[in-house]
Formats: sequence, structure tokens, C-alpha cells
Amino acid sequence: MLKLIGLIPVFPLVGVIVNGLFGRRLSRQAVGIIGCGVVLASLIVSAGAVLELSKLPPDARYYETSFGPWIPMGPVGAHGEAVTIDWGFALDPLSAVMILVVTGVGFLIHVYSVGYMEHEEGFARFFVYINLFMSMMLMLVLGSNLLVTFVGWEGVGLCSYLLIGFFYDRPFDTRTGLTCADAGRKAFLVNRIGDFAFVLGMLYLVTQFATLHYRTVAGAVAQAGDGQHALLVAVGLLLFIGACGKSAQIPLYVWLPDAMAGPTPVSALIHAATMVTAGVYMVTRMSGLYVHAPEAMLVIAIIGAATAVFAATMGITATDIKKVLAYSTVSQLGYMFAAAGVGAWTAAIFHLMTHAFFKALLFLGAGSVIHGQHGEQDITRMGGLRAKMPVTFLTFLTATLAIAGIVPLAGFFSKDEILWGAWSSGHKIVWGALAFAAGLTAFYMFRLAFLVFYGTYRGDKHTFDHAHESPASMTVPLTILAVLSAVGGLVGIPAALLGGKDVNVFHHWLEPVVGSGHAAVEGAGHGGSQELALMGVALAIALAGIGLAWLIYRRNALSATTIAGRFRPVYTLWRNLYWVDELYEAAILKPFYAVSRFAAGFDRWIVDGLVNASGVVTDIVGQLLKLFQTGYVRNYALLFLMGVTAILVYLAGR
Amino acid sequence: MDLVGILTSDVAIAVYKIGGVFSALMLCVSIMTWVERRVSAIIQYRLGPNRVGPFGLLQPIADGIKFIQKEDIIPAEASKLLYLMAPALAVIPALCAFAVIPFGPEVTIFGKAIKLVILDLDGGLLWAFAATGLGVYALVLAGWSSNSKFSLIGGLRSSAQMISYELPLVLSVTAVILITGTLRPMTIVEQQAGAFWHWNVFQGVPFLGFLLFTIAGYAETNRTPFDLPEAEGELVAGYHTEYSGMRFAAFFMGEYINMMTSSALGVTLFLGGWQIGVPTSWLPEPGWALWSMQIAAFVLKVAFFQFLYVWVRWTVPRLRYDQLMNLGWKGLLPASLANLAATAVVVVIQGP
Amino acid sequence: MNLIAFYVFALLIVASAITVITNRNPVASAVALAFNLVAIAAVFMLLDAQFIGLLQVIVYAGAIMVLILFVIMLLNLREEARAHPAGTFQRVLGPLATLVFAIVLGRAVYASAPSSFPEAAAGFGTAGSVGKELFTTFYYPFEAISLLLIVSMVGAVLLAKKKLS
Amino acid sequence: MIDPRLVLLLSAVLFSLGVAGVLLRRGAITILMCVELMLNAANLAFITFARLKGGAEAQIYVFFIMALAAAEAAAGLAIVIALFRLRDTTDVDEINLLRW
Repeated sequence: MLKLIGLIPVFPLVGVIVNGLFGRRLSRQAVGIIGCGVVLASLIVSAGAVLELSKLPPDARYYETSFGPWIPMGPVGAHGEAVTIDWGFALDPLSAVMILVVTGVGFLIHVYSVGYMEHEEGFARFFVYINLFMSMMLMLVLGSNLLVTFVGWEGVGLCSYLLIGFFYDRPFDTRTGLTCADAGRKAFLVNRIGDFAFVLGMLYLVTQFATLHYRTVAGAVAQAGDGQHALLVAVGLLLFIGACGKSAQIPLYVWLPDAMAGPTPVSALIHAATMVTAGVYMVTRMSGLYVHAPEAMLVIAIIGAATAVFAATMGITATDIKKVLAYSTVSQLGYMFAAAGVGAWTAAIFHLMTHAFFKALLFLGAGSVIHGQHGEQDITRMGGLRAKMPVTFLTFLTATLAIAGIVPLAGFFSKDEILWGAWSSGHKIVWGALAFAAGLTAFYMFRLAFLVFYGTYRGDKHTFDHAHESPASMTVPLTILAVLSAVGGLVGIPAALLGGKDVNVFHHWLEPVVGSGHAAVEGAGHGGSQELALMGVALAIALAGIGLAWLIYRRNALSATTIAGRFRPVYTLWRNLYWVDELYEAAILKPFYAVSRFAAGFDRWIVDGLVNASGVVTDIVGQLLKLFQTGYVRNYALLFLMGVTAILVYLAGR
Repeated sequence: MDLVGILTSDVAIAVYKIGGVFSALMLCVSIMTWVERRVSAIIQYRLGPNRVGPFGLLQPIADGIKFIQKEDIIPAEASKLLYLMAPALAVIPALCAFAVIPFGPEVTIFGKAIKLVILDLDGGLLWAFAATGLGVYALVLAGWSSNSKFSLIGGLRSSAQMISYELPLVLSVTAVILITGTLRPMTIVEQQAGAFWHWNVFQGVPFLGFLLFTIAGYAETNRTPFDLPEAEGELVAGYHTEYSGMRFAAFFMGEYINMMTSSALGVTLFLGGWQIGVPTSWLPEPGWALWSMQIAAFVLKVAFFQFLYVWVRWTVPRLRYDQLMNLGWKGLLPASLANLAATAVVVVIQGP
Repeated sequence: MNLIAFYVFALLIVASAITVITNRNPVASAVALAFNLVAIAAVFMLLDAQFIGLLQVIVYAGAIMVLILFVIMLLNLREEARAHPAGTFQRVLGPLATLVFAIVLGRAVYASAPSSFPEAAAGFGTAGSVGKELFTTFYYPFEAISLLLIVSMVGAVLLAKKKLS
Repeated sequence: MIDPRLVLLLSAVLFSLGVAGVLLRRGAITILMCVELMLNAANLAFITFARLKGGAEAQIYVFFIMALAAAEAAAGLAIVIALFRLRDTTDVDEINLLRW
């Protein structure tokens, strides 16, 4: 099925067309079947293609196909080569991981959505959008060059916008008075900043290094002279800014918490499992470039680690169940970037995959909780739902343990690989930050779990009485994802844990793609005991976080309010999200408005003045020419004839 | 140049042919007036004119004398020139159209090869259509110049009707041209030599074309059931209400000549023209015997159509005006287009 | 003989054209124009363009002129008014400009041609030779013109329709 | 033999008569007819050139002009009818406003 990979993004497009054109007339059942079916088709083809790929020898695991040339360019780059950009699609181990995650998790979430969206207006519209998203996401990961990826990149951005604003007429955030449509617009606009940098990066790349194709980037960059090094770093940073926008890193993370305005399956699919990881995927894809630009990598590592800590702190004080998870997502994405920044590419993708499993699960679980309580999202108004929703509770707990990094769940292995990567490559400060963030993660996740599922119910009694477990279409995906969250990490067990026995399947799978960038980590890979010790430390930190949460929210040994009172400035800071939105408003929007007002004035008086002046001149000329406009057709004919005669006389006299 | 030379020059031969055809047509017209009256009488189970000469055969001459004697009235408010011109315009194009109809094969008289057609043009069919197309002016101008409401409405009707029915007429002929590959009537007739199943009408698709041609031909000649321009029940006598005497007769002459032209064209295109319709081997050597047989075959075929015209006139009721237009634009035109398309497909499949 | 015929037809053409532009009765103008067109067709045939000549009669005289005549009668147009609201300007300058134009144009075209025709090529002006060229070299223009006809037909129906109910 | 220059001269005269008609006449239909005169003058010139050059191209231009004239007549007459219905006249001097 390797030859069919070009079709993978096409299947969901079929769903878009069918549901888009006829969705209103079809029954919900039919819409659901079409919407899920096309994704299943993609999943099957993907699985088949990956299976076929895995049978090839590791170095030959690459297949590329093209729908034809797209942009033929003249001579570009230092050597003046003619470059043609194709509508190319490529499958290699890296994109293989991605398409499996995207179609697999995507399919589960589609099935879940059938249950979750059951009672909502615009059922067909939802599936149109989400199928379009699948199509674009698959194009993003399958693109054989940056430009095709960029098409998918923009496509998923569009779908994200559409889906965040899906309930476009409902209010979203009472604090700021945002509607869902506003939230969508915010996401779109913030992404624009990143995309602009992305485009600049691409343009520099293609004009200076004459390549956009992933296979040739590394080679082209390696040939770059010393004079081009600064440019190379610039390209790396520009692309990273693009990734920041899409993957919600400092300073462009602000849209992701607001993106929770969308339906919960959307949050799970787009804003946790797939789209937001596109940045990580892209940076990993470009690892060949980044290894030649260590300065850019350092920046990535720092931003990633900072985001991991920063977002985790905000997660601690959030009270909206989905927002806690949103900050958690930002934080985990920070992890991935930190991993990429220190050169642990495999770890980044590994964490990407495990995160997709457990974060999707968390969101779907949250969705199940919300669904079961008819839309309640505030965790301070929940509690004791363990008995009412046993499946949701168990799966949610699995995911919580996984994200907290408890052995042997998925999160443990991926997180420790990142930590080990940071430590072994000598970025001790990054390690420290990430380890601290791990503790925070364990704390706020268990805070969430305790507040939702344990204790007594704090909302109104009516809602609690009617709280119920979700239908099978929702719980089955939850269960499958729970299994994946539990065992998904086993594909990447570090050698150190098994006494040096190397069974790290995942690592070897990705080696042909990112092997070159992995050298630094590889060299330090033999410090077995050191690695084990670090694992122990990380586990201890995580357990400490869990313990603290247990003390505060389960035992009530410590009062959350008291602690908040003691550290009031910090609490206020966190509660108000560091006033980042306000800061942006003051620092960027206000000056922007001022400039706009000036421009408007300029436009009104100077530009319009010129236009009006030309109008006045035209008017005067018109007053004169009016004398010729008698309204009699025959007069015009006569003038016409005189003109023709004049030309004839001129031509004859020449 | 001696007298014999002058008498056998090309110009002289052309003059003979023109004279011959003209007098034959005029004779036929007068016979037709008698035939029409007799046949209609027989159809209606009465006698018809039978007093003047044997079987009333001299009746047309009596009619002619009567027409000439009548007063030639010109209405006071009429456009005089156009009023006088209209009857002439009815006859002249009708006669012109007949010029391209081959009424016999190429014969040899006194060692001179003569084609029995007045004008052997490469685009002969176009000539015929051009001439019949001009026939409409007579009706329109007669209607207009009489300055009478009945006449005007008759003239309007006729122009609308003739424009409408010219389309299916020409389109059905176009289908035949696709098969024959030439516009020269002489060649078309020669292609249909041999037994009668070689005639175009029996070549499959053209049969529909023949039907369409016949129906549209009736409309083009303003004959019943399409004689709305002169519908006497509504318009007194339509476009020739105000005419009298020979001018009135001229319109009838034009109508009968048109009928004959239309029949002759149909015979030429679909029914083998002057071909006798038996296998060539049964026929005698080219000579006077064969030629006269062939001319007779042509005359007989045309005569049959003339009879058909009369027959139809007294059996089929007149259409209402909207029915006429509906039939023309929604019936005959699509049918003739389909016929053309079908013929084109057949031609493409069979090859040229 | 051809030359005599040409002069006769040329005279007819000019005379009928003058009738078209001077007779104030539109029907008379139209009939004169029909004569004019037939005479022009005759000149075409004198110039060996037999096919186009016959087409000229069929299309122009047989269809377009009948249509014009039909519309004149439908609108029941009578004599045209004599007054000249378009102004003395028009009355004086119009004929003058036309005269100058005619002289310049006549001189120009008179100088542009040789004094005799070459021998006509075999098959010149027949339906076959024109048709072959039309459906090969001029195929796309032919399709375009057919499109134009359809568009104008639809437009005419739409314009002349009484009211869209 | 016919002198081509004379034919062209005839065409020029015909064209000028058409122009004069457009300038002098007031009935919309008459003006349309004068336009037909001009088109025919052009046709005449085309046929003359066709005969001079010997090819079929110029004859095809005439063919196109005929088709064009048919289209023009159809559209033009429809406009005249619409106009007549609206203003009860076909006098172009009465129709000197761009609106009604």
C-alpha cells in the first residue's frame, strides 16, 4: 500500500465533500458513518503502508510520490540551481509514526465525537470541519517538502479556527467577555504571527540554500559557507517561531487556553494530540538543519523548558477542567521542544506519541465528565464522580498516572528519555527546569483528579443526580486510549533499565531519519547507572507532587486557601495567568491601535484628499466636455466620423 | 455567324430551355387550377367544373379571360409602387427557383451535349433556397402596401410562418447534403441511379428528413393546413384581400409554381429526380426513348405530389396560429435537428 | 458581357442605396435595401464568389431583411418626422464630413488595387473550397461566431419579451 | 473584364452612403439598415480582395460578417422593440437620456 500514500489525505477530503454537500439532508447516523469511515480508510491505508515500510531494510525506508510539479523556480541559492517544488508526499519512519498517531487517535476521537456531538446543532458541519482537519493534518505530515507541509499547516490552522468557533454564538469566557468566535479569531491571529515567520524562513531557505525538500535540506545546509551561518541560524529561528505559533510556546501560547472554546473532541484531537504537535514534528523534520545551527537549538531548548515550567504554574490555579488540561498541553509541548533543543529528537517524537495517547485520553475523559454533567466545566463545582462514572474515572486515572510519569506507564519512559537527553547533553539547567515541571505536572494533574472524582459533590444536587456514564461510543475509545497510554511507552524502554539490553524499538525505528542529530545523546548513552539514578530522582519528584496533592485535596491536611493566602502575590500572579494577555494588550495592541489611528487620519486627510482633488479636477473637465454630450446618438456618430476621417486624411497624407 | 450557328449557340439553347420550362410551368399552373377544383369536388362528392370543353378542361382559359377583363383596383391609401410590385415578386422568385431543378438527364441533340437543367450551378440547392426565401417579400409587401388590417395581419403571419418553417426545411435538406456530399442537384440525381431503393428516401435516416421536408414545404407554400396568411375565416383573404383581376391571379400563379418547385425539389432530393427507379440494365441505351421516359418519370413524380397537395388540402383542417408556431419551433425544428445529428452520426460511421 | 452586367448592378446598388437613405418610409427603405443586397450578391457572383453570393441572398435578403421588415410592420412605423432636433450643426457638418470621408476613402481604395483581376483559381468560391477552409483553419472563430449567435439570440428573446412574470 | 478598382470604388461609395444614412436618418431601424449597408460595403471589398488574392480566407470573413450582421440585427431589433414599448417611438433623437 506504499504506493497509495498520496490517497491518505484524500480520503477525509471525500468525507468533507460528501458531508459538506449533502450533510444537511443525511441522517446523523449516515453523517457519522461517513465521517468515521473515511478516517478509518486512511487508518487502514496508513497501517498497510507503514507495515510495508517496516519490511524494508532500515536505510531504504523511504518512499516518495508526487502529484506533479507545483512551482518551478528559476536559478536560486548560492550556486544558482533551478529548483522545482512538487506536490510531493513522502513516507519515512518519522512521518510513519505521525500518520499512525494522527489517523489512529483521530479515528478514535471521531468515534467518540459521534456520541459527544449527538445532541448538538451542526452535526454534519462538525464532521466536515474535522474531516478537513484530518486531511490537512495528513498532508502536513506526509508532505515531502516544507511547502506542502505549509499547505497542511495553514489548512489545520483554518480548521482549528473553524472548530474553536464552532459554537460561534455562545459566550466563552465571562471574565473577558469573549465569545467562542472571538476565541477562534484569537487563535487564528496569533498563529498568523508564527506563520509569517515560517514563510520568511521558507523563503530564506529556498532562496539562499536552494531547497525545501526534507531529504536535501541537510546536505544543502552542510555545504553552506561560514558566511551563511548567521543566515542559517536565522532560518532555524524563523521556522521555530512558526512552530511556536502552532505549538503554543512562549510567547505565542496565549491562544491555546482560549482554544478550549471548541467542542471537547476538538480539543483532544487538535489542541492536544495532533495539530499542536506539528511544530515539534516540523522542528524534528528539520533536524538536519538545526544540527548546523546550535545557537538556534539552544534557544529552542530554553524556550521549551521555560514554557514547561511557566505553563505548569498556571495549570495549578486554573479551575476549568479543560483549561487545566490546556496548560498541561502547553507544558508538555515545552517538554518536547526542550528535547528537540538538546538534540534528543527521538525523545521528542516519543513524547509526542505518548502525549497524544494520554492527553487525548485526558481530554476525552474530561469531555465525558462534562457530557455526563450537561456542560459543567468548573472543577470547584464537581467531586465524587468516581462512582457515577467508573469507566471514565479509571481511564482518566490511567492517563493521570501516565502524564505524571509513574512507572511503567507511557509518560514515564518518554519523559525520562527527555530528562536523560537534557542531562547527558550537558544542559543541566534545562534538566532542572524540566524535573521541576514534572513535579508540578504530577501535582496539578492529581489535584484535578482528586477534585473531580473524589470527595463530595460541590455543585447543585440536581446535576449530580442526573450525572451519568457516557455511551459506549465514548467509553470504548477511552478504554482503547487507556490501554495505549498504559503500554504505549514499552516500545521505547531505555537500555539502562534492562541492564544495557537494547530493546528500544522506537529509537531504532527513527534512527534513519534523525540519527545524525542524535550523536550528542548517543555518545553519553552508556552512563547506565547515572541514567537509573536520574530516573529515580524524577520518579521521586513526581511522587512528591502526587503526595502534596493528596495532602491538600484528599486528606485536607493542608488547606489550599491557606496556602494561597500565604503566597498571595504568587497566587494572584498565577491566577491571573501572569497578566500576559493584558501585557500583550498594553505592549502590542495599544501601540498598534495608535498607529492605526494615525494611519486612518493620514488616509482620511492626505490620501482621500488626493482622491477628492482628482475628483474635483474630473468634475471641472466634465463640465467642459459636457458640451459635447448632447444626448443625440447622431451627434456622436458625426464626431466619430470626423475622427475617422481625420485619421484617414493623416494616413493618406503620410 | 450563320443562322444555324446562332440558333445552336449556348445562349440560344439556354433561351430554349427557359422558354420550354416557363411554358410548361404555366401550362401546369392552368391544369392545376382545374385539377384542384375537380379533385376537391370529387372528394366532396360533387361534380366540379365540367362545362367548358371536355371534362371542363378548358375552364382555366375561361378563368384567365375573366381575370383579364376585371377591373384592376388600387386602394386609395395604398403604397402604390409596392402594391404593384408585390404580385410580380410572388411569381419571379418562384420561377427562378425552378431554374436549378434538373428535369432530365444530359441529352445529345445534333451532336451537342445539353443538360436538361437551366442553371447547372455548383451551389444549385442554395440557389433554390435563396429564391424561395425571397418569395416571402411578395406576401409581406402585399400585406403592408394594401393599407388594410386584414392584409397587414396576413402579411405579418406569412413572414413569421415562412421564417419559422424555412429552418426545418433547410435543415432536413442539409441532412441529405451530408449524405450526397454535393449541392449540385444534377449530381444528387445522378447518385440515385438504379433501382428505386437507391433513392435517398430509402437510405434509412433521410426518410424522416423527407417527411419533415414535405410538411415544411406545405408551410412554405402557404398551403392547407398552413394557409394562415390567407385564412378566409379570419382575415377575409389575408394578404391579397385588396387585390383583384390579374394581380390576384398572379398570387395564385406564384403559389402553384411554388408548389411545383417544392415538389420538384423533394423529388430531386429524395425520390431520385428523373431516375426511373428500375435497375440500369433493364433500361434501353441512352437515346430518345430513354430520355423521354426519364422526363416522363420526373413529370409523373411531380404530378403525384401535386395531387397530394390537393388531397391534403381537402382532408386536413387548418391549424390555429399558436399551434402552427408550436409545431414549427417545438416539433419540426427539434426533429430536423435530431435528424441532422442522426444523419451526421451515420455518415461518420459509414465513412464518406 | 460581365462588364455590362457589373455596370448594371453597380447602378442598381447605388440607386437602391440612395433610396434606402432618402426615402422616409421605412418599408420602402427596407425593400430598397433588399434589392441592394440582392444586387450585391449578383456582383459577388460576377466575381466568381458563387457560394458567398448565394449565402448573401439567403442570409441577408432571406432572413435579416425579412426580420427587419417584420419588426417595422409589427411596430407599424409610418413616415419619419422631418424636423431635425439634433441641430444645424448636424445638418451642415454631417453631409460635409461624409463627403470628405467618401473622397478620402475612395482615393485610398482606388489606389490600393491593380487594374485587373488575375485568372480565378479552380474551385474558387465554391461551397467546397470555402467550407474546407472554414472547418479547418477557421474552426475556432467559427465556433466563436456560433456562440455569438446564440448569445445574441438569447439576448434578443430576453429583451423583446414583454414582462418577466 | 471588371476593374477591381471600380468594385472597390463602388464599395467605398456604398460605405459612404451608409455613413450618410446613419448621420441623416432618425429612425432606429433605418439606422440599423444603414449599418447593414456599411457592412455590405465591407463585404464587397472583402470579396474583391478574395478574388485578387485567390484564397478562401476573405470569403470566410464575409461569412463571419454575415453571421455578425444576423446577431446584430437580432439584438438591435430586440432593443428597438423594447425601446418602442417603453417610449412609443423609435426616433433616436427622442431618446437622448441615458435613463428614463
